[in-house]
Amino acid sequence: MLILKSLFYILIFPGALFTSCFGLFLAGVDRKVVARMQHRIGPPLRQPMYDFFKLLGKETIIPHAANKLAFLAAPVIGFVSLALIMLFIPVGGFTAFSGNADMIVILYLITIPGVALIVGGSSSGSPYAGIGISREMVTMMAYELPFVLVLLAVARKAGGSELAFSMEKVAMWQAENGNMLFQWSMIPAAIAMLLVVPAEVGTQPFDVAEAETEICEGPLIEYSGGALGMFKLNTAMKMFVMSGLFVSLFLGGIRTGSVLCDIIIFIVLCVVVTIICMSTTHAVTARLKIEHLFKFYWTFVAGMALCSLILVWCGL
Amino acid sequence: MIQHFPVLAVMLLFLGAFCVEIFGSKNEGIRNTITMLAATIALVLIYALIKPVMIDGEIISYWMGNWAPVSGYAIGIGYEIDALSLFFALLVVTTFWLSGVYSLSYMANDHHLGHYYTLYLMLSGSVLGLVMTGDVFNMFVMVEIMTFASVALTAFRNENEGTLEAGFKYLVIGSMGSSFTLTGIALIYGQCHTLNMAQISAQLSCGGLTPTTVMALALIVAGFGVKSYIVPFHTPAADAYMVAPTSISMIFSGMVNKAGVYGMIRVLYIIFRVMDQSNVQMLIVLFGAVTMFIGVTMALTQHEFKRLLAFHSISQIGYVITAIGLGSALGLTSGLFHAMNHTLFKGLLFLTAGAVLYATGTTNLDKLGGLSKRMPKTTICFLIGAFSISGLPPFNGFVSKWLVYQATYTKAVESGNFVYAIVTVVALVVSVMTLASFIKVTQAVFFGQLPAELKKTKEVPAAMLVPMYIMSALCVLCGIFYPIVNKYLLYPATNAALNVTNYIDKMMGDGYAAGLGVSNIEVAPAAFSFWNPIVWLILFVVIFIAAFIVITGSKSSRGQLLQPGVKYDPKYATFFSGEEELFSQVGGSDLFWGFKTDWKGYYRVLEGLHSGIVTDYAVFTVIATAIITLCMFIFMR
Amino acid sequence: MFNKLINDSASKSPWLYHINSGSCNGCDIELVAVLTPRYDAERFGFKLAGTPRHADIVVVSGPVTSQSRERLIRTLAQVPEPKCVVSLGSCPKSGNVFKGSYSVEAPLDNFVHVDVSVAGCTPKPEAIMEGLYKAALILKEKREAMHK
Amino acid sequence: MMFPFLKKAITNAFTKPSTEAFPCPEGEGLGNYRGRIAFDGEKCIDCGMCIKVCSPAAIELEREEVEGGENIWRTFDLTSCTFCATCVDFCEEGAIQMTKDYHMVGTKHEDLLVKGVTFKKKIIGDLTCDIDNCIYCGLCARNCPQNAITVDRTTKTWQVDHEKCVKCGICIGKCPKKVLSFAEPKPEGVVFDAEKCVYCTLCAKKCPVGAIEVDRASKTWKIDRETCIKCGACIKGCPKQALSMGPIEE
Amino acid sequence: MIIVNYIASIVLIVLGLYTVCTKKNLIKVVLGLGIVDYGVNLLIVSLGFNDGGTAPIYQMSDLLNGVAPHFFVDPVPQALTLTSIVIGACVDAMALSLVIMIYRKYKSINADDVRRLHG
Repeated sequence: MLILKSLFYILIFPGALFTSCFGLFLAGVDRKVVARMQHRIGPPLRQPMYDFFKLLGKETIIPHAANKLAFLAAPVIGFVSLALIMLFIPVGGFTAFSGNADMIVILYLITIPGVALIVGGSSSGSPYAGIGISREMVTMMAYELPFVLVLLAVARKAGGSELAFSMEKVAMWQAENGNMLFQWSMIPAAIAMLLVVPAEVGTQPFDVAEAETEICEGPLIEYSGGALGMFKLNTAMKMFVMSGLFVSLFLGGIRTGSVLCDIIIFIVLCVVVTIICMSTTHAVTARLKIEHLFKFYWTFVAGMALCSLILVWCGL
Repeated sequence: MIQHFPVLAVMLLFLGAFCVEIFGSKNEGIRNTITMLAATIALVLIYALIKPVMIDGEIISYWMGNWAPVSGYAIGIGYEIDALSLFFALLVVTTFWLSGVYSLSYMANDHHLGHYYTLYLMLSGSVLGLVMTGDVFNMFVMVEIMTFASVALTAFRNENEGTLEAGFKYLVIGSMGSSFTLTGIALIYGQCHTLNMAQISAQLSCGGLTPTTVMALALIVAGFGVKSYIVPFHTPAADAYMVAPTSISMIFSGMVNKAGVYGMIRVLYIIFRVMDQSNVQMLIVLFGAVTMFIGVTMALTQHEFKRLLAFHSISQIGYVITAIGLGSALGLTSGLFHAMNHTLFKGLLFLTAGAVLYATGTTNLDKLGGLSKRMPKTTICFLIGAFSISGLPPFNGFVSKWLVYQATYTKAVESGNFVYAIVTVVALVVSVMTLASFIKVTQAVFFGQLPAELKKTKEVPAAMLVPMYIMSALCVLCGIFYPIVNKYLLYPATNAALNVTNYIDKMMGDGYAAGLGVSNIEVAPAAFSFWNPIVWLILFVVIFIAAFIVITGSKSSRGQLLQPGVKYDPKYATFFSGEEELFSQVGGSDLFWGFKTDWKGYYRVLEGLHSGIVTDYAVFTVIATAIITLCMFIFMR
Repeated sequence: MFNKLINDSASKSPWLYHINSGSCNGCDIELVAVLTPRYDAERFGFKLAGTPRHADIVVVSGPVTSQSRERLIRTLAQVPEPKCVVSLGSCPKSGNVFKGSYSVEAPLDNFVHVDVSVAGCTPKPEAIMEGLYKAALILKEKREAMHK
Repeated sequence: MMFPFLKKAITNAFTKPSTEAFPCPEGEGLGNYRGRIAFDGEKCIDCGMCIKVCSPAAIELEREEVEGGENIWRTFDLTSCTFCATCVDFCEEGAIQMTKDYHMVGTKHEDLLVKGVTFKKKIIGDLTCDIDNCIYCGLCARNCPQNAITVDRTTKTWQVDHEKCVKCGICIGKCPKKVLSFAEPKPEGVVFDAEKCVYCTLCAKKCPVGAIEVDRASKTWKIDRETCIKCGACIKGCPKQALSMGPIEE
Repeated sequence: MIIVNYIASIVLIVLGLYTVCTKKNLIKVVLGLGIVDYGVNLLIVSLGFNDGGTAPIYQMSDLLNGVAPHFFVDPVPQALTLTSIVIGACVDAMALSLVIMIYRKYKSINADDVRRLHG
């Protein structure tokens, strides 16, 4: 029974199927909104889905310099880990697994898609991919510090005098005390988190790793067909996961009583977060340089998050 | 019967060392047989202790020559194996046994192997003796034998670049540390007039700390700090791990610095019992945090595979020291678990480094590349090790690191001390940097393009692969079946470290501790409600099914790697903007450019400090010892 | 059902890879203009890809200079099936004013089958759009032919 | 401000997009856009100027013998054309035009060719009779639709009224002795009137084949009859009407 | 009286450490290590010293009968010292042999030259 339940969680809701469907939907929304902000009509909302299916239908070329196993397994591992993260994030009021330390699990699981991208890119044997993975890794190092600080601040705020790495506790605290975002001491952390989300997903100003014009899509350079489709799906799912994480960390206090309504509200909030932190930044900024990105995250964003952590630590 | 096992194991190893020197210096077969026989018997003997010690909770005591305590005074040399000792003993035997198996083929092309195996067995015996002895002076003797054998083994391939130098630095810093330890032991002896740990512990806990004992504590902590290579003492470790034969590097990181960690735990938790003092906790935690940070940042800029691993050893020991410095049950559990995991994954990584060295003849990250096509098995083992050390779920490193974060942050929340929160942040960031430097190795050694001179590389022999497989399997299993590990290894060991009464009573007779007013601390086993291995197993199955479907189901077409000189089908060639395929490997030193430019100033200072001059390192050692002493005196007032 | 979904998607998300084989840059600029808000090719799913491995449609501009010929052929080989080649402007089809030059190897048809050619020097973005749209439909045909 | 386009982006998001519909409704380029070539073969006088000035050699000529002359096919290869419109400028007759139609997309090469045909009548000289072999049977006169031939057997005269003759060639077919034929046409060409000429050299410039040579200094005007294709470009171009088409006096 | 021993041992240890830290000659560094050892040994021996005590040599029967002198020096530190001296000698020998080999390889025993492994 446990196995069946776990399989349901992993495969359908809130795991693979749910996450990928809404991930693709969010990616579509993102593309549409960016297009509208650039005064274009933009692709239909289903466009990411078309992209994904088209890529499934294409030939997968494995270059002879690549390591076949790592090359093909990397996107799948990224996919599975993303499906798994969703089990730890409260979707509305629903959490598949609730434990006492799942924030750290999320933090680590969320690095796996990045690592999968890096290993996949690295295994393809292309020097462009080499530069790409280097940048991807620096990006990861850059956003990890503010991300950690934000998580700790939230944990401290929600936990009070006791430790609360649990997402469920964060959700419960918010259900009692209102959204985390409306605590003024948490606002810097929320801003920091809003800036962490696009870097994690790898959208426009922070997509140094996959800069298609400079380094030919970096780690993805040798990917084609189904494997590439999986990576594109991963990006879309990351969008959903990261915006979902933001929503459950900072906007988790909205409860209607019905699980279905909560889930719908959750998704709507995800869309809003996506539009604010990904589409808008994408539409109005140009790609950063990698050293600027690192400096930006370790000074400005980390400073914001640290500010919040200190405020929370002072009991505000 | 069972109480003879520990001392037999140690004796056998030393006996084996002499026998190898006497009988085996000429004949390879005899030499290998003696070595493996001694190692295997020691392994079996120590594993046989799991049942009584770990599961039944017994403590085994053994008095050399049956010199049992007389009227409350322990005169003889005692061996005492509680769960903590056995925990480390298990690490030690596993490591040296695997290293022995690995050595058989790895060292096969070297000369003077008789000496090698003698030193190897002496090193193993000394570390095993160190973790099982109940006598502080015996501990010192074992430390000295360990240092001695380590130095000799470091300089074993003395025709190679840098080995002598590394050995010399190791010797100077190591014997400085030993001297500190000895001074500390002498001071304790002056206070307590006994060398038995149980008795010292009992006497110190009832008498409180005097300036002499504080001095002794500081010196012994510094001494074991040198052995576990926490930061200002870490400099010889990087050199020694790098140049020693890889089987020995594995022993160094798996056993020798664990011996230092063991010494720290033994001294801080059992002998002096000072871990309830928040200032001491802070001191140790800060040392740990600095260690992990400096270790990992230094590792990020290394160009040598093994030197990089050496700096990671330092960094990971930083985690362990941080965790045990917290003084909480959770902290100790996480520290022990991380020590164990470090033994597993760092041993594994050193073995893969050795395999690379064996197959290609170099470990320079800028000269290697693309080995995954030639050495796929090694690559998989390396990836498992790299993911474990970077703490990716579901490997073991993740669980122990997670415990470390939880322990530090719980400590921060409970004590309200912001420093611990910063330490948590540092630990998390260090974890990412660890990942980064292993990505660097992955790219520079195993992936990317194969240089022309490495085209003929072959996979290493099976005798070298088997230890790697065993360690990889352990890495995965310890991560997935964490509850079992916790129940049978970590919880007893933590319990043993925190509850001293049993330890004292077993050694000195029942009621001895109670008579002196030593009390126990209740330990709750660290548990995670959601950590359900079945879920992870399902996940694994799902991953494999999905990967299988993708790999077999997609219309993938594979380019064949033809013989050199034959033109490739351009369809399967690497995309070089249309150019003909060239050799272009993004090597280790070319990675992480943005990071390095932003940290230029930091690295300039740090590389200046790692000057390679032995007297500089001696100065660090002395200064750090002075700082520890000073802090101890200020805190213990 | 799955196969039908893939077939339907084949024409709806054509990704472009642009090769300049010695073009004067006029066509290149116009191709980029296709992606601007005014023409917005993205509404049909067109996207510029950074590597031939991602591409469905390869857009070739320029008169195939002898320097670029080998590179062009190699790059075209690296595009996964099904793929479509679009020649942009007059140069690749004939050499245009460079015709007969010692360093020009046009027409492109000698090396690869050109599915759609867009004439003009340079073609108007609308014309490029039209050509790409035709190419996308051809992609779908090719995909269906592959899975017969 | 750090993000100067933020306001613009938000405004854009709520206004109508500036994207044009596809396919474009009218399908025409703006202003002076030079699109697909339109060729009117009727107007063409086959002067060849377009071919001469076409830098990418995009115009091909194909001649096809038909009854009463030849069809001259001009093929404008749009995939080769560089749309410089020089041919348009040089076409005196305005037979070549550039439209604003930009729909120049094809999957086959034929889709991108513009073809046009010019019919060029054969120039025939006057009807002549080989008097020596003529038997004056009168069949030709009887069959002439225009009654242009008069044959008198008695006086052995055979005459043709060139005014009336339409050079239909029926008589040639009827002749039992096959003595009738069309004579070689009289050499006709550009006639030069030295009195009017000011030696401006415009005619030489206009000549598509470069047959005219004018020397201003020595006031000479020469034409190479061999190369002249009698297109009349020089005549049209002459500002003083010093040139005309007419029989050439050798 | 005994305080002199302690001071002397501390002075020796500090002197030894000073030598290790400041002298660039590797042989001097080894000598410094030796001096630290001697200081520690002196400390250990002094710890077991009882002013006016006799040598701890007696038989079991003497001890049981109360015939043995009740005031003798502690024998354990002497055993420790012996062990420590032996170990110290070994370490010194090892260190010196390494210095010799370093000299052969590097043609120098200046610490500033022996720094091929750094950074």
